[in-house]
Amino acid sequence: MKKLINDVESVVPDALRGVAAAHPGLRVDVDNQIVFRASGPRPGKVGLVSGGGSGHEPLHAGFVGYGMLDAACAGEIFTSPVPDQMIEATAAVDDGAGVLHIVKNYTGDVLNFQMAAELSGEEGVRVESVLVDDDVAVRDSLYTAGRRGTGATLFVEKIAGAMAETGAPLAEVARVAREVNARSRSFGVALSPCTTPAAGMPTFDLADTEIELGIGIHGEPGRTRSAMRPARELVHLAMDAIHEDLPISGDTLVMVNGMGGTPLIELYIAYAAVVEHLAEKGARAARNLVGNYVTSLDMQGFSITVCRLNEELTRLWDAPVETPALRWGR
Amino acid sequence: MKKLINDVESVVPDALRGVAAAHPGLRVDVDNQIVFRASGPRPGKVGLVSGGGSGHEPLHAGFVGYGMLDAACAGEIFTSPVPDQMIEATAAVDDGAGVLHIVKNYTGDVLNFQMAAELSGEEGVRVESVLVDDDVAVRDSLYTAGRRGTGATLFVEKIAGAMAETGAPLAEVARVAREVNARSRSFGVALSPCTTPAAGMPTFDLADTEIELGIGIHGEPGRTRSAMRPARELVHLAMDAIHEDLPISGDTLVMVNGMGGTPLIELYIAYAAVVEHLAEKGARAARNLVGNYVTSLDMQGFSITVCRLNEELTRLWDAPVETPALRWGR
Amino acid sequence: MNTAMDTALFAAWIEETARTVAAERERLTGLDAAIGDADHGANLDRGFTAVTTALADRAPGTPGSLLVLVGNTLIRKVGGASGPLYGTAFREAGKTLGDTPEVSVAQLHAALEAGLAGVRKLGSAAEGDKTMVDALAPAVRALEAAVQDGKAPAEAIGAAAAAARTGAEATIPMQARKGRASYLGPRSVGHEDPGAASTALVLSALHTVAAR
Amino acid sequence: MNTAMDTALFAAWIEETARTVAAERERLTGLDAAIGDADHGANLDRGFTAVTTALADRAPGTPGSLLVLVGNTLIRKVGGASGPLYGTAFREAGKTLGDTPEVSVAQLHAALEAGLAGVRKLGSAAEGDKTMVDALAPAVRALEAAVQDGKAPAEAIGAAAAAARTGAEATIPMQARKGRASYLGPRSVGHEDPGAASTALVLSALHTVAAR
Ligand SMILES: Nc1ncnc2c1ncn2[C@@H]1O[C@H](COP(=O)(O)OP(=O)(O)O)[C@@H](O)[C@H]1O
Ligand SMILES: Nc1ncnc2c1ncn2[C@@H]1O[C@H](COP(=O)(O)OP(=O)(O)O)[C@@H](O)[C@H]1O
Ligand SMILES: [Mg+2]
Ligand SMILES: [Mg+2]
Ligand SMILES: [Mg+2]
Ligand SMILES: [Mg+2]
Repeated sequence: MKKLINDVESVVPDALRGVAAAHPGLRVDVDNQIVFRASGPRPGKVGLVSGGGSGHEPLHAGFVGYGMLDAACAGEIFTSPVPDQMIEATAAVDDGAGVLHIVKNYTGDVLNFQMAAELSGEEGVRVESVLVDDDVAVRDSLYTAGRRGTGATLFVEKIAGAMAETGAPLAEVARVAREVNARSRSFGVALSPCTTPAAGMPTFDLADTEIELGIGIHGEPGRTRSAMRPARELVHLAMDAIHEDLPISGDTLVMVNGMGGTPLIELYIAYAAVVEHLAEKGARAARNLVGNYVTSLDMQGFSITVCRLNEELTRLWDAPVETPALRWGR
Repeated sequence: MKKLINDVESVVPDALRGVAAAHPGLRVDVDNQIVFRASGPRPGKVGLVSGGGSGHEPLHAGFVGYGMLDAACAGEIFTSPVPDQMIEATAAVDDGAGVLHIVKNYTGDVLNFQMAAELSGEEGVRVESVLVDDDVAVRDSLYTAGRRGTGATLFVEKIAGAMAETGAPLAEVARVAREVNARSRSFGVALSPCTTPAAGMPTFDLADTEIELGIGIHGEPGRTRSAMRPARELVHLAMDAIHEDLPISGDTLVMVNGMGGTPLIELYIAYAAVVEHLAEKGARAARNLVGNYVTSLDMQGFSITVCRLNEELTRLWDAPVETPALRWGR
Repeated sequence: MNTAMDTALFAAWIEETARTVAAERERLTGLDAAIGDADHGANLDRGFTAVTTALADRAPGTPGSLLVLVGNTLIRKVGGASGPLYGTAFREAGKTLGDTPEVSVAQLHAALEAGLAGVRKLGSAAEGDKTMVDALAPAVRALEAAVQDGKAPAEAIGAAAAAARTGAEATIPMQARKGRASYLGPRSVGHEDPGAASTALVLSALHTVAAR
Repeated sequence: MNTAMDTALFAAWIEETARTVAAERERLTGLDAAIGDADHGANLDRGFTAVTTALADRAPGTPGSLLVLVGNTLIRKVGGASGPLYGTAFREAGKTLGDTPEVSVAQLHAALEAGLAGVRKLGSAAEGDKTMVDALAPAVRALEAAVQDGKAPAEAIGAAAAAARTGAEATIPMQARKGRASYLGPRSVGHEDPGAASTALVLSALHTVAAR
């Protein structure tokens, strides 16, 4: 394993020190691994707290700032943070209007946020939780852990964040967050595995002719292993998987997301294929993101997330945002 | 080789189609591989044209827009564009105030831009050219091709772009562009080679314990091969190489740039080390960028670019910019 | 060993667990790499290292308070799925023991049963879902049987540890329905569940100290 | 072959060059991967493919106009360092031939000498800098000597092609002072310069058709 790190044990705090130094708009509690807006909570504004395992940068710390999150809790690589972090973040961002927890649907994240929400509630903070579960590669069912939360997390954080800035009440912010999740689906493809510092070796082996279809964002293998194909075919395959679960039509918000090790030039090639595909379906990408936003360390590959927009979601998406990884309108 | 592409022969046009679809603020001439601002030239404003081989995304197309470039010419992977493209771009963005060519110092780029500048001049366009040559890994000398242009290209495009938006004359825009280059130095380190679609195999072999020091942005080996070290030591080594050539002091603009395959979490770890190092030198990073900006396809590694700021450069850096890869203030 | 277990023995159990988890860290992470996200060994090692420090800081006076402290520390330091689950198991077990200074095998069984119930409630996993439950549940049953047969602690705990190991191995052919492994669907078959494997380690650590 | 070279022969030369460049594409790119950026084969192949199309569109009437068209096409299609350099070489050579319908060996020498001068002027590389100049310059000298000795075209051109190949091989021990390879400093030693290698190909292509 060759990584630009100082020590396998200090990867997360070392990176958080860099985040703190790079972004004056953020306040970073390195010991507790929590990233806050430097400006602190705003009276009357609902607080947004998210978090999860590290290794998905810029998610979540890169989305803390005006128009998105108020705080993000960083766990170890691919390990959800602990309740203490969430409780502290929740207390710090609450200014009476209550706090929304944005939780990716993984057993670890769910259980830890659940414990934190209970204890925060006992401490008098009004907490609502929103589960993000957009990954169609995982069949949902009552008896399983359900679908994973992946790319749609960014959409939920941006749109709920914009709603919160308008001074909307907690119930309203939670409502729109759930609507974004309900209207969004994702599918991911890996061209290579990733290597976690702790394991020190690739999470799986893949021949030069093979790919993994239906991967998540934790270096896990996908639902199936398949033969490498041209970008256009891989994109159509992902779009069909999404369409099968939630028919794509009308105006959409589309993200072609890199897994961390795939260069931007390739993501643009994929995006060109996405637009072709949407046209065939009579739909269009009214808004888009192309880049590395929800990553899996150094994995090569991509994921596509499609959200069916309506007038309200489009307006909230376009609202000003000022975070390290997403910025427009100010 | 496993890449998210359709065909080795169509990598650049396929990617440009994606750029066109993703960014309504751009107009893309896919056949001639030129990216323009959709808004066209502004009367009285000096036009900025750059370009170079592809494979460095978001450079250059990602920096076309308000406050930066007016047009970017894309060559084949790692191959400078041809004079025809530059001549057409130059004519299209000129509105009487003249055009600045921002040229990275490589024989190919220099010769092609030189021919284009001559012919554009014959067609009545006032053209000034600025050479970017910031890479300290290459010893400069009268008898060689001189230093390479790497990370400082972004600084020159941003700051000269901001100057051009003020309506400053060509000579003034060229002056500040040259000043940025004169005050900037870079050094790069590769943890892995990259693979060009044409070659189909890594540009060099590197053991799991080895790195290349003093690399450029074309997958070429560096000045020396060395043993892998902790991020902190690699950063200090790069900073010392820069300092040796241009003493670092006072307020600086620092970019920790990923080579394309290195995840953001590692770049933040490197940035934390950069800030430590600056403090030791009694200098500070008044402004910074951390991310993948001037890449070398899927290469893993990083480069550091330091620019010694003054009041004017700081003001122009802070001025509003609206491009696909760099955006603030609007 | 005498027939009742005191605070020192429980402290020794946790110490031995920390030692084996550290020793088996790579293997557990390897199991998790196959069907999860390659961090289970690192997670538990981090957790039990923190537990060791916590116990060194202030050694609790009773087996019950000791297990509660272990549980709270795991919840506060591990994260992931295993943190809350293992934490809850130890907390519930500890609470069941109350402040008794010495624990009989019957009480131990009641405690572990409470721990299992806590894990079931929190994670809503049933046996056969390919989780730690598939190791803990048979262990609790084996302990109950041993109590009925009036077996001595060491022997009873040995039976429980053996049942946990068998239960962990039995997860290999299972298709996961809970946790990350469930995302793999049919591809989760053929691998031992990391959490079940670590549960077997925790119980064999108890047997090691009980047999001294 | 008759002692003078007509337009058909120059057309055949370019055709043969396009064929060998395509055949040697991987080798040239490999040489460039070692000390450059792994695109020289692709660049020249793209260029001469475009040249072939251009010549098919409108076959020029004289050797001179043909070489000028080749040069302009290379400048317009290749890019990189080799585009302007090769383009200039062919342009200058063509201009020197004027509109003569048949080219003598002496005229060919004058043309290649003009091409070399153009490359030198544009790239300001001297012999020993490890560039195409190290293949082209000795070829031009060899041709001049052959003219003095009154050698027949095929033989004279054979000598030039041989000198180019020798010159290309002689770049192996050199440390590059121009082009990308110069960035490698001492590490550029031990590799053949891609542009010198391709220049040798271009001249051996001329020999192939001249010897027919
Ligand atoms: N719902 C659940 N109920 C019981 N145990 C579970 C559940 N989900 C996961 N586990 C256990 O947790 C283990 C994984 O722990 P770990 O890898 O540390 O956490 P994470 O899955 O968050 O990375 C699994 O092997 C499984 O035994
Ligand atoms: N200044 C120069 N003068 C003469 N030839 C040069 C010069 N610079 C580079 N070359 C030639 O160009 C070749 C490289 O061409 P190519 O790889 O196609 O372009 P690039 O270097 O831009 O990728 C080198 O091998 C060398 O022979
Ligand atoms: Mg985990
Ligand atoms: Mg090139
Ligand atoms: Mg795990
Ligand atoms: Mg080259």
